[in-house]
Amino acid sequence: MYLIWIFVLLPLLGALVAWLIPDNRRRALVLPVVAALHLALTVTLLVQTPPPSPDRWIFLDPLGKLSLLCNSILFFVCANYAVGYLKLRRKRPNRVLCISLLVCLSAMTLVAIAQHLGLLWIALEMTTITMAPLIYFNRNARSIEATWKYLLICSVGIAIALLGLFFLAYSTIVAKQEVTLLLGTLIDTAADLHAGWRHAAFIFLLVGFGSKMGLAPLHTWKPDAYGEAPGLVGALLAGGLVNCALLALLRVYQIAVASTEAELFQEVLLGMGLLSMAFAAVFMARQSDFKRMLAYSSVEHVGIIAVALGLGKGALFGALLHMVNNALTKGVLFLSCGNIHRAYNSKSTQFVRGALRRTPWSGALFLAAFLAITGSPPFGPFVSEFTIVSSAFVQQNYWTAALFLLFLAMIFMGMASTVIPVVLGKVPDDLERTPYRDTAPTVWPPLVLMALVLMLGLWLPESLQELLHQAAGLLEGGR
Amino acid sequence: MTALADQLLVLCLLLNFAVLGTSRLAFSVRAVALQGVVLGVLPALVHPFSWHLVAIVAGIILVKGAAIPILIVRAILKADIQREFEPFIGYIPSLVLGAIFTALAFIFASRLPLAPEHEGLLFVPASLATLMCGFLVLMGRRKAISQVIGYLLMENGIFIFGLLLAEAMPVMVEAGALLDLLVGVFVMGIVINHISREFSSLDTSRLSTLREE
Amino acid sequence: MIDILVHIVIALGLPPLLLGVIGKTKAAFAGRVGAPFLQPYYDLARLFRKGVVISETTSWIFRAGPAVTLAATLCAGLLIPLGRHTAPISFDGDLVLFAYLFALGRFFTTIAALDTGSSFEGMGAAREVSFACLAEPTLFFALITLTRLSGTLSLTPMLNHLDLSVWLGTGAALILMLAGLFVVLLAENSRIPFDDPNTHLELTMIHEVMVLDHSGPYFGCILYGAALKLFLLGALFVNVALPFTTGSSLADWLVFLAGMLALSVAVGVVESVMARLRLIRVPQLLVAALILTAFSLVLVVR
Amino acid sequence: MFDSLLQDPSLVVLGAVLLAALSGVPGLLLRPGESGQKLASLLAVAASALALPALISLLVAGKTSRYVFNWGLPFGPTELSFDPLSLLFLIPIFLVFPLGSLYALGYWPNASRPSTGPSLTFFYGLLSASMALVVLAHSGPLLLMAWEVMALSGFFLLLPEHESAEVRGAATVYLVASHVGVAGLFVLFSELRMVTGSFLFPETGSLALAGGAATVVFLAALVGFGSKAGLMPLHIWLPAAHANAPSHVSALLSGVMLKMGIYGLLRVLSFFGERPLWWGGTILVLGLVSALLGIAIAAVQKDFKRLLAYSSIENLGLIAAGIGMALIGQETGNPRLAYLGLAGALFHLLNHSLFKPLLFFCAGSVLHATGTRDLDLMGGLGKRLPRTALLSLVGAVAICGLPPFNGFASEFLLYLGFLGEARAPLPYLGLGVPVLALVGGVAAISFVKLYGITFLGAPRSEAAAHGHEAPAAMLFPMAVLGVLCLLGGLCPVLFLTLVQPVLATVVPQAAGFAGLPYSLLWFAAAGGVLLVLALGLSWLLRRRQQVLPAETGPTWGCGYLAPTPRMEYTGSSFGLLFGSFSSGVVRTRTSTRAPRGLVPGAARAGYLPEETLLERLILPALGLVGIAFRYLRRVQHGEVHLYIIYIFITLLALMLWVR
Repeated sequence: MYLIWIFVLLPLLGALVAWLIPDNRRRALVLPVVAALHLALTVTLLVQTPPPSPDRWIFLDPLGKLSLLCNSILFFVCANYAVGYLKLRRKRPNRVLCISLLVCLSAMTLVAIAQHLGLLWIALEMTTITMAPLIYFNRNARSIEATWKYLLICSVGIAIALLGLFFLAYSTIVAKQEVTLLLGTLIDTAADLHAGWRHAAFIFLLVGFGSKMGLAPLHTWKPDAYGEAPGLVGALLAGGLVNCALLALLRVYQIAVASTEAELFQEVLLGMGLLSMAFAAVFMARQSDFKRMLAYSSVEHVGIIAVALGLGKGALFGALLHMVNNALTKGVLFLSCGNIHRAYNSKSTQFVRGALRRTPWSGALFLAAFLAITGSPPFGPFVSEFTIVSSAFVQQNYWTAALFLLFLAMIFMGMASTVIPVVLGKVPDDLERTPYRDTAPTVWPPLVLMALVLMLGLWLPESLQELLHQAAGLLEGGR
Repeated sequence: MTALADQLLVLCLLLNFAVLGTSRLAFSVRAVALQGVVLGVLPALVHPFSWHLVAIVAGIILVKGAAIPILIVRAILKADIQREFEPFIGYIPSLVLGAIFTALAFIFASRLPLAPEHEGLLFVPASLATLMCGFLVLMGRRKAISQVIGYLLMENGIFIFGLLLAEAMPVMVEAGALLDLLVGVFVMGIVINHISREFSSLDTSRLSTLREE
Repeated sequence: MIDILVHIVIALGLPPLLLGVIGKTKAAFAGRVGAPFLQPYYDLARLFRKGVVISETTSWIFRAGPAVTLAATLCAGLLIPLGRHTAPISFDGDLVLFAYLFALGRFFTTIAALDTGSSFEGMGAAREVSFACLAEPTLFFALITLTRLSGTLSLTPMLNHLDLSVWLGTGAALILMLAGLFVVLLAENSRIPFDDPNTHLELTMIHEVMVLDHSGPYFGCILYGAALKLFLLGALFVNVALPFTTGSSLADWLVFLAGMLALSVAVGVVESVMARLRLIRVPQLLVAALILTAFSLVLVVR
Repeated sequence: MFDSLLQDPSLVVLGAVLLAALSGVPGLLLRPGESGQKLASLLAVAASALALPALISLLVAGKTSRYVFNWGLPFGPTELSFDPLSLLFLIPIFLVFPLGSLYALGYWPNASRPSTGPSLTFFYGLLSASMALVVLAHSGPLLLMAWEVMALSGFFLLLPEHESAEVRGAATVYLVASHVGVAGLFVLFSELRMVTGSFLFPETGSLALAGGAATVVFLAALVGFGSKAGLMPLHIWLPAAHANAPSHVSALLSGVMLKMGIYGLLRVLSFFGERPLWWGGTILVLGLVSALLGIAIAAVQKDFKRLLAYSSIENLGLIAAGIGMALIGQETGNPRLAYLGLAGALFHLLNHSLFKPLLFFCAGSVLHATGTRDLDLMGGLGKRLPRTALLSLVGAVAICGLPPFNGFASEFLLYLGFLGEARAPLPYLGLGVPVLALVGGVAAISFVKLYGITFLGAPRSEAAAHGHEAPAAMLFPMAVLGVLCLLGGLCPVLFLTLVQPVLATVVPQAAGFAGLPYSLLWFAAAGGVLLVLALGLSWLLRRRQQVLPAETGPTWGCGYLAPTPRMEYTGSSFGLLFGSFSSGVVRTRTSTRAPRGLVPGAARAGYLPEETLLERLILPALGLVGIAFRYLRRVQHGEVHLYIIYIFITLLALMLWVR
């Protein structure tokens, strides 16, 4: 049990240390150390899961395990990348960055292990707040604007979610039950909560967490934040934060499935998911800023997951698998495109050409990750996307399948027309000279992730499949 | 007692309109502060006495009534802007919309049953109305400060609802509301300072360089 | 066995005579005495004794062209029945081979022309292949019609199957088809109205212009090959046009020869009464022929 | 262990596949240089030396073996199966792949191209291996993965010269097209899974579906596999891709990869017990249209490799037509038709995988010699590259379907099928014959032009004038293919015995059909006579020329005394006449600058055939969509208070939806 608390406190401790260390270079080293410890702890906790805390507020259930695993791996990679990255940005003071990263890690951990919706909500709020200074890392007009929009929209969203929680709690009061926000209890009593309040609660929670997750049309902050934040922050936003918000949504989903109105909730999810994919398709066409393009790709994949959740049954496995794949692949995309951004000092396709020549490794990684994220074998996302499509067919939900495939095709065209010019071709001659070269510290982290993505496409370890099935079981209303 | 509570809630609603109707930022800040004080008093009326209650009342009055308004007023002075010029939604329209939203809130509320002990109280409609007025300000005003004010209104609305749960699940509610407020507004305050440094104005319509063209 | 020998002898010996007859007919129309019937044989003999001039632009293709063309035409000669007799080689689908051997010959004639690098010969080659790709479907339409009528896929039974009864049955169709075949015959052998074998205005020509640079024996081969081609397609035409079988083998041979001579007279008449078409009219005439044969098929199928 | 492995040929084949996949890896690890590439070619040759005998023995024996195994993916068990259909399609792979990698030694040597060489070699091996896996895979997901790996390695093989915008464009179109095609396969396999309940392929002839599902399966397969096979109108990606890839890659793409589409189609068709008649009709019509349009567009091309690419569309069209014919035969209970159709199609498929690589290799060595693909800049190469010229002549004659080469033998079967139907109660299939004839005629135009303009006459440019013959490493593979082409023409029986065992899997009736309706000896006879006569005659002529006074001089200029190569007939002008006939279907853009003014500058007339479907229809349509999207994108306008309105509206809308 105490292990879990160490687990949450460790990053905070790291943050404290980072605050104390005066020197930029050494401070950066705190990140990988903490990350490594955290990863190790994660693995141990996965192997032997501690029992739920006596008050049942804290428990690491399969869903939590999944998101924890992704986040821990992603953070580990990003932390190692950060060392090399911060070396490039020596002039910038990185105290705030390191501290927020670590606090965010602890918050993410808390999200994963919280079984009490209130606690979950607080942790989520923490992640939101700690990300703000990270987005503002570059300290210019554009980044402040991005931060402002991120902060305002996400705070509004999170506030709405809070109200949703209150509704949920109140519905228990109205249903003459002892008030609680404990997940387990809610799932048990979900069926006999008061319908009207429960409805309202689900909608508010969906909108609240949805805006944090970036479901269209609540995604408006994403392109700005992802576009202006440094690559590694983008990776954590698209991988880590999305997963946290998604986990929160999944908790609601569990309750909804246990209650009588699973269909309606799934309908809504399906609709918003398809809408998100449509938005992504529209905005990715001829996107001239490849970081913003990645933001929309993130919207798309959140949409895919939502669609899968909406389909339910067999698709749930795909949804969870896609959560993992998306997180890892997005990591590769953001880190490699961060490198390219450094190398060209621009993220517009007008100036960035021939990355394969200028930065061979990052260029290749970017290309490979693009192919992966668009669901081409032999990479992981293919497995999850194909699972989702085929289960849509099994449910004979042809319209969904057709739209799904249509949007995927459109998105592929859009992304290809942006990525291929960036990666291929001649390096422009009037390129401003930047010191950046592909070196081990900035290349191996995404490389490792890419290897993972490839592995997931060729071979899903038994244990992982087991975990996914358990988690899917939870979503199907199992306990 | 409950009658008094209801009257205070009505006062909250009026304050919403005050915020909606004014162009002077300083005034709307004061209105929100006053609303915060009122909210601070409310729990004392609806719940039986307890030290925990005292703590809440004190904390809320302090934060909502004093700390945050001061923070914002500072920002206003630093950026020296008194008024919200050409808002996205004019003052008269926003008053009208406010009225409509309030009415909607009452309709919604009538659809939703209350727990017996809260029968006949205005908490739900008041909170929904305040929430929506907050939204209205967020949607209708361009200046960062006005938007913070709108956010505060929303918070107040949520808090009003929270009061219904205050005794059922004590810690949770205040923790949520206060943390939200503190963090949200505090960080926003910081950001606002940065904005005013970057743009030498708090007009968020200037903050629209990031877009698709 | 004896028939096969006769077949080979006639196929090898007769073709130049046809040219002679055509020439004589034209002369008669022009009111001249004209060259003797055997003139083409003299020409060939002379050509095989003449020396050669070979352009230094050319490669072995230039010299291989005439040989391969002639070889292909000779092979085709073994496939088509003459008169009411069986061809030396006859199997299901030999009609496809028959057509494709001509295509092979054309292929080599044209590349031999291109080998000289002369713009005129290139032009001729382009025209040859372009018009041929319109003429071939016509031929095949005719062949389908015949297949339909005879129910076999081999030239010999197919052509020998036709007799008066068939004619009485499907006369209209056969007449349409004959018209089409005649056009193909003229086009494939580059006679007037498609081409003029004995003008020397290079720009106006198709076949002749391709062989401008060949001389001596090579030109001889080409000339002989052309005559042979005329003979073979003529044989196809005559076999359809004369559906008689007298019973006695000898009589059949005579009928056939008479038919061939008549055909060459007809060609001569056409050449004397008609003028060469303008080049842009040529495809139109070919398409017309195509439509005729297509109609004949429709009539038969109906 | 090892000897047991040797006893099971199918394991040997698997080993060969593995070998092929890994053939490029040493090249990546070793420092750039010849060694890696040499090793790769060695491995490639070894692989096919292992595979081909095993394949053929299995095929002739008609044995089938399957390996079901669990893999680490959540799609249930998967299966590899060696049945005749798979084995037949493995033959071209293991034939062209080693030849191609030998060819690469001379054409794309690592030494002179260190940056691209190793990766090219690697993906070359990967492509071949993945194609083999496509053919062997017997479950949806496995086939999909192999398929996409194949498509992607094809994409990477297009990239070596990605500095040129043309190559980039080609690669992009290729990638998008193949991805969209894969969407079709998603549908196909998901639907099959829904029907059968498992991702494993159903047994041959076991599937009997209601109309709707069957139609979905068929159309999905047609889109998914047809787009890879380049059937019109799904061919748009093909010409540019095959023209811009390095030639040995084009050889593999065009000679083998296109066939994967046909394989997929046949595989899916083989699932069904009986199929609606309209399936066969659709495939037949699609095939004939592709053949006709493909070759018609080829005839007006001026780019050596583009011409070849379009002729691939033609040949694949012929193959599809044969398949359609076979299906019709099967459904109308006409074994003869079924036999001729399928046997002809598969035979032609084998042939095309011989002469098309041959021609692409020739294109490669021409490119190698002159550095251009533009026919109008070539000419007279026959003197500089005599061997290449001879081999291209073989290829050209074969691909025109002229005797005595293999192209004729296979087209002959198709002709026979169509002609035979002329006797049937409903003879409209007979109309296929004139179409085939027309196709043959146009093919003759295209390849007379290709060969004549390239290798004959006088050089039209400096580059052509100083061309040089290709090294032996490039000539040897071409020679092998050329000999095989002749072999196929003289004794088709060899090829037909390979095809025979496959027939039963797709159209059982055909298998029942006893033998051919004619003796294949005639081919040997006719071909032999033809060859003997031709050689004899040319020998005679040569003798005559020796005894007679022979002299050389300039080409007769028809009275014009100073002809120059610039006055030669060019490829463009050669195709122009036909272009004027077919202007209805084949669009060409001509640009002329007439001389004007007192002192006129240089006049010029340019001429560019265009890919009508792509340039006139699809790209404009995409452009319109893009414009529409630009308006939609206005919603992301950067005004934060409006973003909040979105949230509010969503909230209200959902609340109302709930009510």
